[in-house]
Amino acid sequence: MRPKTLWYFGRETGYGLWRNGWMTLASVSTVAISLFVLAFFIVLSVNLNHIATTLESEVEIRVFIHQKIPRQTELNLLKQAKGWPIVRKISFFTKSQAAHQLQSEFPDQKALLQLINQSNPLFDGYDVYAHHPSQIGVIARRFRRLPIVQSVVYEGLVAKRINRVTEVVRAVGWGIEALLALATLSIISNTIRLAVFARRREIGVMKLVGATDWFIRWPFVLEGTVLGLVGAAAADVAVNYGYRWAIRAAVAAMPFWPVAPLHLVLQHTIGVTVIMGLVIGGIGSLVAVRRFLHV
Amino acid sequence: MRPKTLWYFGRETGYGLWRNGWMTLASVSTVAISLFVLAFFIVLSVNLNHIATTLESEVEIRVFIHQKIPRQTELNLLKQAKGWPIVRKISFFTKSQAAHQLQSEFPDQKALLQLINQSNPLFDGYDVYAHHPSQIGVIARRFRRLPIVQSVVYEGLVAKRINRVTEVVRAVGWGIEALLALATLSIISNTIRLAVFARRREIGVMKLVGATDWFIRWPFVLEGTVLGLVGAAAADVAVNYGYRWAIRAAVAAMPFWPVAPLHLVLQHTIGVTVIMGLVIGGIGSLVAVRRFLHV
Amino acid sequence: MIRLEQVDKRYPNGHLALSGVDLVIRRGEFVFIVGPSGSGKSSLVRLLYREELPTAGEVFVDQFHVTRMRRSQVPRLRRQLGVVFQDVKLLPQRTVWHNVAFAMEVVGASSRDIAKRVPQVLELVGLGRRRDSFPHQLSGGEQQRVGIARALVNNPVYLIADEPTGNLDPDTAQDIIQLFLEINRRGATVIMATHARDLVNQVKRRVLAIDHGRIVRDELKGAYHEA
Amino acid sequence: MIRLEQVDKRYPNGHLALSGVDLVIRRGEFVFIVGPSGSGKSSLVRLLYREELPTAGEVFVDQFHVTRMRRSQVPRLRRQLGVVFQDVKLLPQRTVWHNVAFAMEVVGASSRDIAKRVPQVLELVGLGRRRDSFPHQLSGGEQQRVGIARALVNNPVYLIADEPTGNLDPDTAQDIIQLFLEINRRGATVIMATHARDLVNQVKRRVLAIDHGRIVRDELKGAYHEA
Ligand SMILES: Nc1ncnc2c1ncn2[C@@H]1O[C@H](COP(=O)(O)OP(=O)(O)OP(=O)(O)O)[C@@H](O)[C@H]1O
Ligand SMILES: Nc1ncnc2c1ncn2[C@@H]1O[C@H](COP(=O)(O)OP(=O)(O)OP(=O)(O)O)[C@@H](O)[C@H]1O
Ligand SMILES: [Mg+2]
Ligand SMILES: [Mg+2]
Repeated sequence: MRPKTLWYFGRETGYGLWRNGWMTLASVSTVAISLFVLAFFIVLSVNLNHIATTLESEVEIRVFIHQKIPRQTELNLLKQAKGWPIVRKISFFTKSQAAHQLQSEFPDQKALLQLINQSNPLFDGYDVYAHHPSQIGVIARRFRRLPIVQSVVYEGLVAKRINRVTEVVRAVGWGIEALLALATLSIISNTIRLAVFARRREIGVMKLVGATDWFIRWPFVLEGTVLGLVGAAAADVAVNYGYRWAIRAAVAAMPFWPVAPLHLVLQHTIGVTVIMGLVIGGIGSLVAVRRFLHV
Repeated sequence: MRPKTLWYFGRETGYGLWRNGWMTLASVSTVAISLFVLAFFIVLSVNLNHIATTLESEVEIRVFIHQKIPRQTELNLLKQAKGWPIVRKISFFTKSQAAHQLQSEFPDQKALLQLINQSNPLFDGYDVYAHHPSQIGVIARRFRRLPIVQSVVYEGLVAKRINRVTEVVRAVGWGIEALLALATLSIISNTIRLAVFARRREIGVMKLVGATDWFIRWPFVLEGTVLGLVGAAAADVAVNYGYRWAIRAAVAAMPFWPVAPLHLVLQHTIGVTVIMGLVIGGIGSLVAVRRFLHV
Repeated sequence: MIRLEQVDKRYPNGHLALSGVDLVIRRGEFVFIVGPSGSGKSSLVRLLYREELPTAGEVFVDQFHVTRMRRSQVPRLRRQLGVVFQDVKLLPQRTVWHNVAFAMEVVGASSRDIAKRVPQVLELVGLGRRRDSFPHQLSGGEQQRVGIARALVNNPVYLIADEPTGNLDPDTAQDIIQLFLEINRRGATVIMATHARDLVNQVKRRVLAIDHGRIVRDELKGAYHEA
Repeated sequence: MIRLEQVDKRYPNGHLALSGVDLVIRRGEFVFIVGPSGSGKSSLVRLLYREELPTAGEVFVDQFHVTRMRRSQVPRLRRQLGVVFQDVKLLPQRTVWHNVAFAMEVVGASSRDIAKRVPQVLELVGLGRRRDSFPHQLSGGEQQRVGIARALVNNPVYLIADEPTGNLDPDTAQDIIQLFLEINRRGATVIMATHARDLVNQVKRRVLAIDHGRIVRDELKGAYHEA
């Protein structure tokens, strides 16, 4: 394409957007709104993912050590196990700490507490956290093989359930995003179609004056692209400020709640909105214009 | 309005929709899609509410009975408490059942188990479920006042957290719905504006021929209303079938997951979509036509 | 009676289309408005049915004080007038029949009257057979005649025609002017902006010549060009 | 050279607009097409720039086999032609200047050429001062002249004008016809569908009369009506 033609297309695009000001506004805001809704749910699903990951990481194994093993041996194993790649976190507890935990869990079982205080029947041990629930079995087997380990306990059912829930949450998240992407897609392309429809006569006149299809198409496609891009930018700005606010609000209201960090969220939303805006804006216009080019 | 005029408006409306077939399709589908997305999230939020309610109902109080109280007295209290309106559910457990539970919770604490088996230091008691977390305190106080009750335990922290989470979930659900309603609103009204825009010249001609504003407006408003209604109906049909499918899938994949029943969901979605479709379709057209009436 | 008093029309872009126009047209008159292209004929005519308001001066049409009337009254004014627009202005998505019938529906005519009257006027302009065509399926002249039919259908007190024969061959134009003369004989006032020199010279009625927005000639039995 | 062979045109609604049209127009000719309203003049002309395809027969314009050419070639055909449409067909959202310039941009003319040529043609049609107006800010005749300027701007080999003087006063119409004669003298072929009897009778060129879709008269130095 010669620079002159390029310049022409650029000027035509700006011109079209400007002269159709009111329609441009309606289209851009529709695009921006649909992309914002889409982005909003990407944010939600990133957060759900984040929660799922956090939940999964809570899955722990409890390893108990034979009684009468020297503290040093126990701490050696702790040090060693910290180096295992499948272990995400490991922490040591003494049998008196275990007794305390039991006490706090059954504060009113006085007889039980008395017994524990007299001669603690509990064990020293470790709380081990895996990176992923599927690794729990491996970790458990590895500990069981060690001679100083008395027993390994893990809540198989809860782990499985959490695993299941996070899977479903992820799947639902994807499903929602796909649905919304589709909805956004058709809303944007409908909007652009309506906008092009309002200018169908113009297209006809251009053709009759001798313009090639591409000569007519390009400014429309560029217009659609700019429209999509501006809409995407507006949506992203809204998400950026909205999410900052949401983080602050969430931290204040529920300090224990895991919130996905801003950069992670923006990374996803900007990618999706810009691509959708650009591609649908462009392709939508292309398709819409085609209808009216057969003159 | 005379029947003749009414008939005229009805005919004009059908005529407008038919002659603008392509544009009608684009508008209806945009309306349907946005309403479907809105409905989809109403469904989600109804479900979140449902889960929240279910979670709340899991909040329980554990009541322990003094040792050596006759079983008959214990069962009498059980029967009595079942009649209290704030008690949602109450179930009796014996100290051996409690011991079993402890055993299954600490399966490898052999010394502990030995102790329990020798002379069970635990108590008989009740698991009491409240209708709402706020009633837990009342129930606890009521039990504590009884002479046969040794102690009342409830996990205040967990209850509070769950309460907090469900509150937030509800608030977020509302927030999302408000956001989506707004988005849907502006998308639909933009769409109708674009559709009316494409026919602005027609409006001008009608005025010049002597039509009053209302004579022109009515068919447009009716058109917008029909458009909104058809869009809403399409969205509701989609929600109906989609949700039936979702229920089946959810039950198969996660039997433990509480799913809101269909009628509850439809009750919400149909109300919102139909009102939005009707009102926005009508008002949107009204506003859009106004722009072009000043001829 | 139509009365314009010291009317100026300056368009928003600054173009002065009419200046100092004083004019009286009595009931039952037949007036040609002539003048070169861009002289202000359409601008003048547009003031009568209040598509435009003058920037100065007053316009009266019968009991209507056009320059002061409320917006809600405008339809009542327009229903007194039958207007043939220079750019025709048909409703693109309605048939010929419906385009003409629309003007009757607007005034609340009964279906029976509509069904009787519309075919009559379509026959008058020679389009009896085209009632189910859409405007884009008609030739330029046919479209123009639909516009004329629409203007006539309500038997208006004033017929305002802006270049109604521009796309008509001389014979058809002759038919149309005879039609206008006939309804003028029956009492309607006819105001016709036109370039059709032959027609103007032939019928010898009042001629109002405009140039650069000013009335430069007003003869009761005039010709297209100055005598 | 333009050649039509046994051309029929039946519109999708069944209306037969042209039937059995055989016609040759040689380079450099000046041809009037006359006939009553709805006789098929515009339909004939539309075949030349391929807005419509005939339902039977063949159409040739120079090297282009219009009835058989690929869609992608159509712009090349249209650039050989300058067309004045009966319904003008200006781009509503562009100024007069831009409307005319657009026809040059389409053929890839340089900005310098455009800046030089556009004012020239606007001057020719008497609109030198209106270059920044939008179509809706022009009178009917002014719009028509913008359409004429656009048709002329690329110095077309064929000038096809469908009722180009319908909204022009006799004097301006006279100017336009002189302009057409001038560009015809310089070698362009001019085809003009018209109802302007005076102009046709005055310039005495080839006259092609159509009635009910058939060519009923073809005289080399003809008049509007049969002699
Ligand atoms: N798209 C169409 N569909 C159906 N019929 C059409 C269409 N276009 C034109 N016609 C019909 O074909 C006939 C010839 O039309 P055409 O436009 O060629 O007439 P014309 O000679 O140019 O008339 P005028 O002088 O009024 O412009 C007319 O009767 C018209 O109604
Ligand atoms: N909306 C407008 N904005 C600015 N200028 C206008 C507008 N409408 C008309 N004009 C200008 O006002 C002048 C008179 O226009 P008008 O349409 O009244 O002319 P006319 O006598 O009807 O011409 P014609 O015979 O060509 O139809 C013209 O120069 C025209 O360019
Ligand atoms: Mg005019
Ligand atoms: Mg024609």
